[in-house]
Amino acid sequence: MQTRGPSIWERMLSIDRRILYLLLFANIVLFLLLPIRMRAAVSPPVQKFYDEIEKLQPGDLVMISSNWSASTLAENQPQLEAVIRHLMRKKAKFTLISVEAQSRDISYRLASRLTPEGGYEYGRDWAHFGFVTNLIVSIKGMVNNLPDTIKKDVRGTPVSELPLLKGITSLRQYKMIIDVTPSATVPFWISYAPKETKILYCPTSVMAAEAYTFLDSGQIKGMITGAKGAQEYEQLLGIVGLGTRFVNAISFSHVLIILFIFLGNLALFMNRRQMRQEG
Amino acid sequence: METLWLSGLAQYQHAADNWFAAILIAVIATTVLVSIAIARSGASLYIRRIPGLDAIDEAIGRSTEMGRPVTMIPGMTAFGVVAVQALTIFKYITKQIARFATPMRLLTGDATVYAVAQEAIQDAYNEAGRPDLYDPDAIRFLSDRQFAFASGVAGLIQRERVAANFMFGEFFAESLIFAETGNIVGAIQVAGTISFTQVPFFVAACDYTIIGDEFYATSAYLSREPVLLGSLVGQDIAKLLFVLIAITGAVLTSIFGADAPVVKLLGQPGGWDAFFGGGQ
Amino acid sequence: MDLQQFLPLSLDRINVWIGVLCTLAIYSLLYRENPLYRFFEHMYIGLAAGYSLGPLGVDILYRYWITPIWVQGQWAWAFLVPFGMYLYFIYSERYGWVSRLVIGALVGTSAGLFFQEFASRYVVQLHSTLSRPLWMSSANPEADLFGVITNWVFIIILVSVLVYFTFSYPQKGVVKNVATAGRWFLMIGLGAIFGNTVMARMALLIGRIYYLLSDWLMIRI
Amino acid sequence: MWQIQNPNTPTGQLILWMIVLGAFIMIMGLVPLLHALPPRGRRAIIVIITFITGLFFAIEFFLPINKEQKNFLTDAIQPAQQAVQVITALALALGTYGLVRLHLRNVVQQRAQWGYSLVLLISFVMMATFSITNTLSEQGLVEKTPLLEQGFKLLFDYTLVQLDAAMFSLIAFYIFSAAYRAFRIRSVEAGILMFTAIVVMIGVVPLGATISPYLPGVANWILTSLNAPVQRAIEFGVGIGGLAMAIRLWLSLERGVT
Repeated sequence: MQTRGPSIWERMLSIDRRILYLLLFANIVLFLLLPIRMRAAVSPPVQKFYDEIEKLQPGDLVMISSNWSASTLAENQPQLEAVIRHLMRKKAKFTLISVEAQSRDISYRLASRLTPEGGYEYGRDWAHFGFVTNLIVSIKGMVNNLPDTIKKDVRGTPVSELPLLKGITSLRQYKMIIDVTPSATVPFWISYAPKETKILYCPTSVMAAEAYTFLDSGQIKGMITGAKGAQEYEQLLGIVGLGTRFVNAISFSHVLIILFIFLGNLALFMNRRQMRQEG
Repeated sequence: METLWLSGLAQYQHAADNWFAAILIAVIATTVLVSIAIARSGASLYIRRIPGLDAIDEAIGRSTEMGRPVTMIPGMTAFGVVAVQALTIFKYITKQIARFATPMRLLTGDATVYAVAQEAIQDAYNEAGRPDLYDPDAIRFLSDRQFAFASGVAGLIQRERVAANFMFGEFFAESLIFAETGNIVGAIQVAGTISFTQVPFFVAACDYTIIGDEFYATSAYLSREPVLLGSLVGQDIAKLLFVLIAITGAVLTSIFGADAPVVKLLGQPGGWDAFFGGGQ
Repeated sequence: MDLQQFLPLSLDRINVWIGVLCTLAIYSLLYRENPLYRFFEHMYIGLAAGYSLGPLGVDILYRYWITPIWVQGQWAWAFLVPFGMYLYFIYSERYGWVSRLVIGALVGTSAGLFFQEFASRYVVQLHSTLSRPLWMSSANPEADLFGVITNWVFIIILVSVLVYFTFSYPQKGVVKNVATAGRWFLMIGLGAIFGNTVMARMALLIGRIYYLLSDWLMIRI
Repeated sequence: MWQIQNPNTPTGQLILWMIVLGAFIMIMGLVPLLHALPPRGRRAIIVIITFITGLFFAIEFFLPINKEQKNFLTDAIQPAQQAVQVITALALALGTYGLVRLHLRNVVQQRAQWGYSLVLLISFVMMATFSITNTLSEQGLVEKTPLLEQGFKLLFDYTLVQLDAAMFSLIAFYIFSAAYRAFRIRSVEAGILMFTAIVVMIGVVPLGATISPYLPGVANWILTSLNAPVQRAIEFGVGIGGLAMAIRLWLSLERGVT
């Protein structure tokens, strides 16, 4: 019996996965270094997000719920940075809260680093409420009695003594809630936040598709989808941030994946046909 | 109030903000409880056989022809409602393959599920009349770390060249590693999960995927547990009620406009204030 | 590139190099499972678990339990933590069931809170669905042809997917066709999730490679 | 009645310590008593506790409200949230306790690969120390020394954060290899799914807008007009299922789990 080496299709199907890994790595390095900048078509949810923040008046209070840890840093950090920068342009005051332990420190450090840019001072213009274990009851508590529910900020100051929360007794006095998150926290805000506040959403891309039903019903007023959405937002703000730096590599990693889904199907198809021909 | 609604700001603090919601909750809760009571009283409730079950049977059939082992993976599912229902399905599969003495492996990433699974699989072999086939070593707790567990599963699937791979429960990012390895060894794969973010990977890589509520229906169909059956029937009625309200409401909106009192009754804040008194 | 600045000679650079070492050790798994990866994986689990004690201890226990008792004198809170400690009986074979008293309280809480979630999350979506005009008329002056068609598409897809997820009657004839269409429509939603998931995962890897290039190799991007 | 008069005097502190100690002894003393109950009695207590905690939030939601948007239970929400926070924290710490217990046992009994367990325990202890002192120092309760600041920065920013980010970026590699080796267009369903995914993947990134100005619009139309109703149907299914499960769990009807 004549033995034959594996056909090209067979060899393609049994390619070592490590070669694929290297290919992806090289693709990303290449397109990260690529100096061209493509302009995005700003998607409607991002535009709505931008417009909502544009409507804020100086001194308006915004709650940022930051629930991401380092694992989704590449998606959520560009979002949070862009949002804080925009809030500072509008001179809106903000407070942060985290239901994710790591995010307590990550978001506190990030805000501490960014706020001097806008001349923001802790306590006067922004504050961090720290970590809570159960967001639902925290929201319910804040609606009914905010100072008693939060008690103290991360620096140990009773929140009723913070200048920016002077006269604030309830979450109802906030204008807006912005949820920056990789997990299912936005339903908590949708379900338990007071009706006086608008909800804006910065999910990782994984969760964006599911949120379109909330955008349709108006339960969410705007959405920034992952790092890609952050790039669109940076374009609207006219700044170059992480999103803008990442977006070429995102585009072309998609091209690579689509190409390989096609190749994989082709190789399988050709291989089957060959085997059938050979009986 | 209307302007608030039109801008989409409608998170409710109390039932008084929207009595329609309270009425709907009461109706659905009653329906579910009544159906459970009917199921418990011994009446046999009908649940249709979903196509996913045929896919399971077909996979079992083909794996017995090959004589290679079958893997069952509840993944990292923590012990709870979902894990118990996944085990119901695994019990069914075990009973079927016991007739042909096909070997099985159950791989879990949760210690509590591991303990319960041992009991369940032993039961399955006893019920199939083949207690001799039960091998405690076939049920394995590999690791509670996501990727350590995934690589353990991948290694086993490749070493034993499994014939069929069943994945039921809750899955996270590791799902695609299982599906990919199963695909490489040419296993017939059926997955069932309530984790919608992982369903696409299963659809792309498995022969059949049982999606969302179908998962609960499968286990209720197989276990005939009255509470599950009754609840499922109650949920069905609620879903049809939602369909009915959506269609009737859309027709009413088309005829009378979105601000007509009759449309307001169907869930607009303050729609029922004339009857009950409102929130503000 | 200035070698002096690149090498781990200052405190800041040492930190960056440690971060890179961590990343590369984790990536060594891609070649094969190895002791270095295991070492760093266990370190990761240990660090993550240890870290959580800070926020748990200070932000929760100190803020919500210690301060109210010892600073404000609200003595009744004293009973809370011992009751919560019942949870830790879960590892006891004899008294394990006691932990279910606390679990029961947590389960009851989330069940009781769900009614509000049902009202604000789902009923609002129901109302948003039914307030879509299906034809143009004087009752809905702002409805246009495209909007009306979109509304039909919306309701048809919604209904067929919901019908697909019903189980308590035999699906035959028209209903079966509707349900099959429902499964196909479902695939559109799942495809959207799929595309977005790929994007998310790629972004995470890109973020990591960006760190290697910009922070470690000091390339301006 | 719920508050003692002068908590910050030595006498006040002593009284509070006595109360806490007494509470601890009392609650723990209840365990043998509870254990003496027959299985049916134990179950009854669990069922009652589950029911009452659920009832509190349910009544607060359903009862009519006054002009200040409150009913007689609304003011009790604040202390209730305080209690839930603390209990949830203890539940979260339970996972940590289980982990440490397991690896401590590995080390003590020198089980296979106990060296890795030791690594885990050492990093746990170090990080716990730095994390707690760092959080306390932010609140001004302990002094912020350079050693503390540097140590926490090293452990948190340059080790934990890096490991966490690296661990999850692995999935990108897996997706790529799975896309090539397992994602087959084997049916109409898989075909629809892949087609949608590809249009979305290209349409939403700037490359799509560069290829054709219509692509982003098409992708957005798919997401808002075709994807949104699907997601809403899923939401309805999940919501109704969630309500049914909430009722089953609240009334302790679910078998095999509780």
